[in-house]
Amino acid sequence: MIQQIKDKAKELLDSGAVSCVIGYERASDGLTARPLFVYETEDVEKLIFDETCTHNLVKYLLNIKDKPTAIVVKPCDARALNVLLGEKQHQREKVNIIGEACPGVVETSWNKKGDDLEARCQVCTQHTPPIYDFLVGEPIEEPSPPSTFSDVADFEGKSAAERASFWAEQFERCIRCYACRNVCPGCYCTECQVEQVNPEWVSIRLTPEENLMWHVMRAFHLAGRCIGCKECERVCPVNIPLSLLNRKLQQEVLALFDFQAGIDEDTPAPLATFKKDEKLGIGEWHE
Amino acid sequence: MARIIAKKDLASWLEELLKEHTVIAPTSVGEFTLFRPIITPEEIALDFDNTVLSPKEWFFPRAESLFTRDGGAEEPVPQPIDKLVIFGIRPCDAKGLTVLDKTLYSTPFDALYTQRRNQATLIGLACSKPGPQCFCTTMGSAPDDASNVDIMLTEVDDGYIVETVTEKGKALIAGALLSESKSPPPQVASPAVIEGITEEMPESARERYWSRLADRCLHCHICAFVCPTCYCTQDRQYDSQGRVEQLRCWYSCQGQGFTRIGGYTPNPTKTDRMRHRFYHKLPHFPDTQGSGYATCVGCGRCVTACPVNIDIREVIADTKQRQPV
Amino acid sequence: MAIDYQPKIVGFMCNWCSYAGADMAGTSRMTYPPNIRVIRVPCSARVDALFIVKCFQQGADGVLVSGCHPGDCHYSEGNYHARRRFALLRELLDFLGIEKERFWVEWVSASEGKRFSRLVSAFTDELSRMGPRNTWGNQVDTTDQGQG
Amino acid sequence: MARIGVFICHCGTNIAGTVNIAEVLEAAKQMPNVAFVDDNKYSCSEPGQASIRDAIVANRLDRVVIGSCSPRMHENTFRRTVASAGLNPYLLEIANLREHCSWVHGDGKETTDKAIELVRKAVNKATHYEALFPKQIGLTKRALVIGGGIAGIQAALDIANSGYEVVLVEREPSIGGRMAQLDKTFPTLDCSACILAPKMVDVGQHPNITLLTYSEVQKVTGYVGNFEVEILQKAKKVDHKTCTGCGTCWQKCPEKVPSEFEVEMGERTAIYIPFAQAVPPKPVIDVDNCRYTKYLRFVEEGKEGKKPPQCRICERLCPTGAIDWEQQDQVITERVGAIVVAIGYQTFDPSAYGEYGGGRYPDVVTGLELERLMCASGPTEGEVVRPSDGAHPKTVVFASCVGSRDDRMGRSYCSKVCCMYMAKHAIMLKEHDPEVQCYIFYIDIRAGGKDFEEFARRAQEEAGAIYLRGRISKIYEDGKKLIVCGEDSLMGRPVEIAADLVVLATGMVPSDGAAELARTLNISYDSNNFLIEAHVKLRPVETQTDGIFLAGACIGPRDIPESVAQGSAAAAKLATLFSQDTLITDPLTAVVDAAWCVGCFLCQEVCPFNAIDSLVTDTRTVAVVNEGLCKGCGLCVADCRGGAIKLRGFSDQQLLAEVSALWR
Repeated sequence: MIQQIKDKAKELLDSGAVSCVIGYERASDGLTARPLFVYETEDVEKLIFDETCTHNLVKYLLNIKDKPTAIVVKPCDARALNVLLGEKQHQREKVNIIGEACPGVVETSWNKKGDDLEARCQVCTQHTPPIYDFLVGEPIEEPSPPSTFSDVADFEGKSAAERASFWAEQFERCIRCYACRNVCPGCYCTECQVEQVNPEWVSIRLTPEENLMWHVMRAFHLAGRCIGCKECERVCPVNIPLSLLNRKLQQEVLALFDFQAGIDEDTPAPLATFKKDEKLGIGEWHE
Repeated sequence: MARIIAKKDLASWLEELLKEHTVIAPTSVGEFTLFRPIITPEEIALDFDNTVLSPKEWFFPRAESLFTRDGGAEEPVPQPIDKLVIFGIRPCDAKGLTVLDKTLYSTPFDALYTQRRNQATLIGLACSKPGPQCFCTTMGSAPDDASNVDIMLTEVDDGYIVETVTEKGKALIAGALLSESKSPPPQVASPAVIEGITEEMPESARERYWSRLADRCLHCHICAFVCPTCYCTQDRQYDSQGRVEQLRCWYSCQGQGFTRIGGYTPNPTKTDRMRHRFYHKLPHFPDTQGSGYATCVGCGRCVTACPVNIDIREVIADTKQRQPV
Repeated sequence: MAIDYQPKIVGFMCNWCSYAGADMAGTSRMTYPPNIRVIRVPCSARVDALFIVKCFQQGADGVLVSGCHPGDCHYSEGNYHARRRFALLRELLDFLGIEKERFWVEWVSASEGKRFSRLVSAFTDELSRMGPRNTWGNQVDTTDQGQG
Repeated sequence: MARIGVFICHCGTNIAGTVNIAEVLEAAKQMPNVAFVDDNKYSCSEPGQASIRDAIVANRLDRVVIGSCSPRMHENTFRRTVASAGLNPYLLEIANLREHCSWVHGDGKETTDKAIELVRKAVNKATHYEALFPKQIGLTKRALVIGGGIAGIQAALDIANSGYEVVLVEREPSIGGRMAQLDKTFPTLDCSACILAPKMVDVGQHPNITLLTYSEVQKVTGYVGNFEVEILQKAKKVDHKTCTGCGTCWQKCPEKVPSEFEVEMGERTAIYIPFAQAVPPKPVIDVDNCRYTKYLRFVEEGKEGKKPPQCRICERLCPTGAIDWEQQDQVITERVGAIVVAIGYQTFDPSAYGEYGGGRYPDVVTGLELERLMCASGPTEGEVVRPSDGAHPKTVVFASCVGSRDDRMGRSYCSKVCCMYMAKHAIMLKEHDPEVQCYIFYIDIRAGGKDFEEFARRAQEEAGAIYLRGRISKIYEDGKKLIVCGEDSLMGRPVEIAADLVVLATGMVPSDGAAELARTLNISYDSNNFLIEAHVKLRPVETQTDGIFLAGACIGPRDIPESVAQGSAAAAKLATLFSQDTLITDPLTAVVDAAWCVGCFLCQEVCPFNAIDSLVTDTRTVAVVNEGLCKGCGLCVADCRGGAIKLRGFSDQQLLAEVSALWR
């Protein structure tokens, strides 16, 4: 399987079809994976792909829009790519997509490797990329039942007061390293609103409330765009369960608008369109 | 023979200290350990290799108010604060503070930092076993390096060997119940020294080396924010209904607009910023600052925290190995 | 909850229907509680979701966004977009501990002065009943003590 | 550092009555950037405006906040004031202290506190205001008038006579509207057709008027000065260029159908003109009922069974060969600079009233039906007879407020004309047949108008009509008679009248499709579907949408003189607009900061006006706003994640400033 990737990468580089192949290599801990940029064929041998390849490499494409580039994507990553194509951030012809049929990945952090599949992989219903130029491995039978949002439901079991204080605690830890933003393929603004000063949406004062303002901004700007790769949560140095917010919105977008991000690149984003007759529980007050 | 404090007496000693000091010690928050103020000694969690965030935030907070001005009157800064005790600080982090001192505790003094530093006594805790990310020895420190603390504790079976380093330390330990240690001082395993640190980076290797490394970088602020020696900040002024406040918070050299001056950015690309960071942390730095040693103390926090595994130890090794390309 | 508790409401009203409706309530002297502060916007769709969060973050007990009835938008489609945006935001706020009952999105036309005054009264009553909202931890700024 | 001047208006006691002005002024002094505060008895009055003007100059103010009535009321007035002081008019912010505060809250501390916060809110916003400059756009000096009733006719003639081209769209085959259906008009009793027909002819012949009958407006795009209108013209199947209107066809057409014009009391043919004085005086073929078109449909749909006859008589008899079976519906596109909406009304359908027989009794007729019965050109040539048996009614009972002032029917308003036309009918019936006795059940006699009261008395004193105050509770048939049960609430006793004819004074309701048209035009309408004027008193024929005007009964119940007056008024307003050579556009539009735009073009997807274009720079493709098309709704602004779009006058910064002003 990995040999397929290596061969493809070699072929693309040699033929000059692409100037770079973005894939994975072994990390310095000798255990987990890290992104690899292959420019010369001799580096092709460094390429790996296994259950530790959690990173969503699509983010890196945003830095190299001009040069033709090949990229190794898992199905979830491919959906992110679909979102970006839909948002006119890439020219399809400049991206060569090496899709991985993916059985799922495990929780990793430096020098640590979990035994079980990540939670998101356990409920994943898309094991074959929705978009690719070259597919590695065989398409995988989609399992049922479809993805559940049990984590969201559990959290909603709490009282409003409990929910509020939960987030207050979580965001008290936030140090605004913005790793969650910088790793997210959906975040590519020239200057993020959180760092803008005229107007200043979020103060640099690190109170839980200011931090919350930032994280709500982040979550809402990803509403209907987040594909649930959970990178934001993986990179958070203080382990704030960020993806819970995204998951909540994912769930609502599905429930209210019957929409899932990144399935294809043409369906209009849920907040870019509307149905005249939908009610959505809005405007229902009567005397 | 070294003097020793029994584990049970340690608690009562801390009780004493708590009467007159704010004691900051490793406590477990969620699944990891952080330096937090304690109310009782029980809160302390000592089974850690090191905390996720360095104790620097207790001297140099993530964000703080420099001054406020309401109409004409300026409110005095700094306001008086309690005596501080940092308990259980690792040698590398203690060394980190002395690095910060070079900038913040020397003319021009940073009033707030200086005040906290003066108010604080450091009780160090020697490392019994190095973590996989540790490389303090490479950066000229050691797991039992007592040179930057006031009191150094080293765990042994029947308690902690107490090494009083400074007068401040002596004063603090006075109240504690000490005895002669029977057990010999333990052999501390040191992390292996990484070769190559002494050499300066080959000029010609730079551009491409750094750009390839920068490919991977997300230019988030993690490395700077977990680092015990990073001190870059960003200031903003707030005016709410006429009440003006000057706020300062941590900033990172990896941020897009780092050191942007009137629209001009000295380090526009990720590559520039990446190079800037490592030159700042590694031996290139003494040449420009003449301070005699690197600002990296080898705590390895950035190694574990970096989401894309940009490993400073690899950089150290590479700088020697890499031949000019 | 203290008897004299007065909830604070921020209202975002579209200039063509709801703001006019509020004016109508005034012209017809239909009284309602003084707890609401109306911010005039061209269209309910102008209201960025983050404005709402900002209001709550700064201490609002309730937020009311109001625009033309569906189909009557002065800009023909604005309120449809607003409806989607706020339906989503309402869920998110609830998830963050701000109950749905604190964020109303209602349609008021230029001729519905009475509806406006009743709406505001009802909202105010609801909020008074609920009492002060859940805050996200410490409202006060702790940075001066040198903590996060 | 801005220098803001704050001016608080007492508005007599309207604001000062419940708001402590002195306290507001005191608080305003303390607000940041406020350099000057003052109050006026009436800020909008000339001396009030003068004092503001002087203060701006004297204190070198660069922003102005006025605490007064709603900005919807006087924003423009005060912008002019500010401008007259040499300050950019968009550096003004109004705090709504009247409609949103003093008028709706009692006298008390919290009212004053709210006023203070509203002022602080305004001050904070104004701090972030910047000078804005309108752009100039050209305008098409052609007008569209929708509706060929008396109001539309009047408007069209006045506009045409002031030298501008007019397109008059009427959905019926002829103009004339309701007035053409009336026999006489109150209070002068002159013949409706006689005074209307000449105007109709003028319209038909006016060189400046393009008349599009049998047509409906289906789409309107653009903005004031530059509207593009799509008009659907239904196929007439008759070429009006060659047709001379000789009338042979409609005299010989064998297919008879109920006439809409005669309120189905008479018949017309399938090829027809609605009434004798119709303009244009040329027929259309009613394709639903014409035998040949039925035949064609039959063949086309390939139905089984007996084919309808291929009549085509009209075609054979037509001396000019004007019949054109090929003619299809067509869409005509017109560019106009302004629009007058005069789509009129229709009468309330009384079948909802069970107690009046719910439409079951033929001899219970509506006022409009009686008009046709009395009209010399009507189905009975002016002979008033009972629909059931053609007998002459001697006892006639009128029921007033049918579909008016009746919440059960969801019609709470008064239709205004019924009282008078009942009086008219009573008088007319007496003239037609001295033996007639009229009974009129009324709630109030509303005779407010020139000579109206006299006219109503005349009905009682000369025509001997008996007015009974009360509602009719029940009507039932008894042999040839209609037994009317009601109550005389003045005498406080039940009344029972054996009537030959009962007339229901049905009220006015908006024409079918009024709401749809309003949406097409982007103008507002109320819960009854009557169209809403920009201001009930001060801008009675304007709408909130620039360049669109209203006239006649589409706004609410109107009688003929009022409709005519409004037609002229709308024409005058429109002429004023056309008297300019270019239009000044509102600068409150969106604008993209190219530096921050990431080119995701979400804005383009959501913009309802296609006002977002893309601009290719050397490095990237970014969005730009077409300020001619942008209406400043701010939809794109709120949806732009990068904060790259700014809405002038309602920028994020300005609105956030308002929000943060509410907390200290």
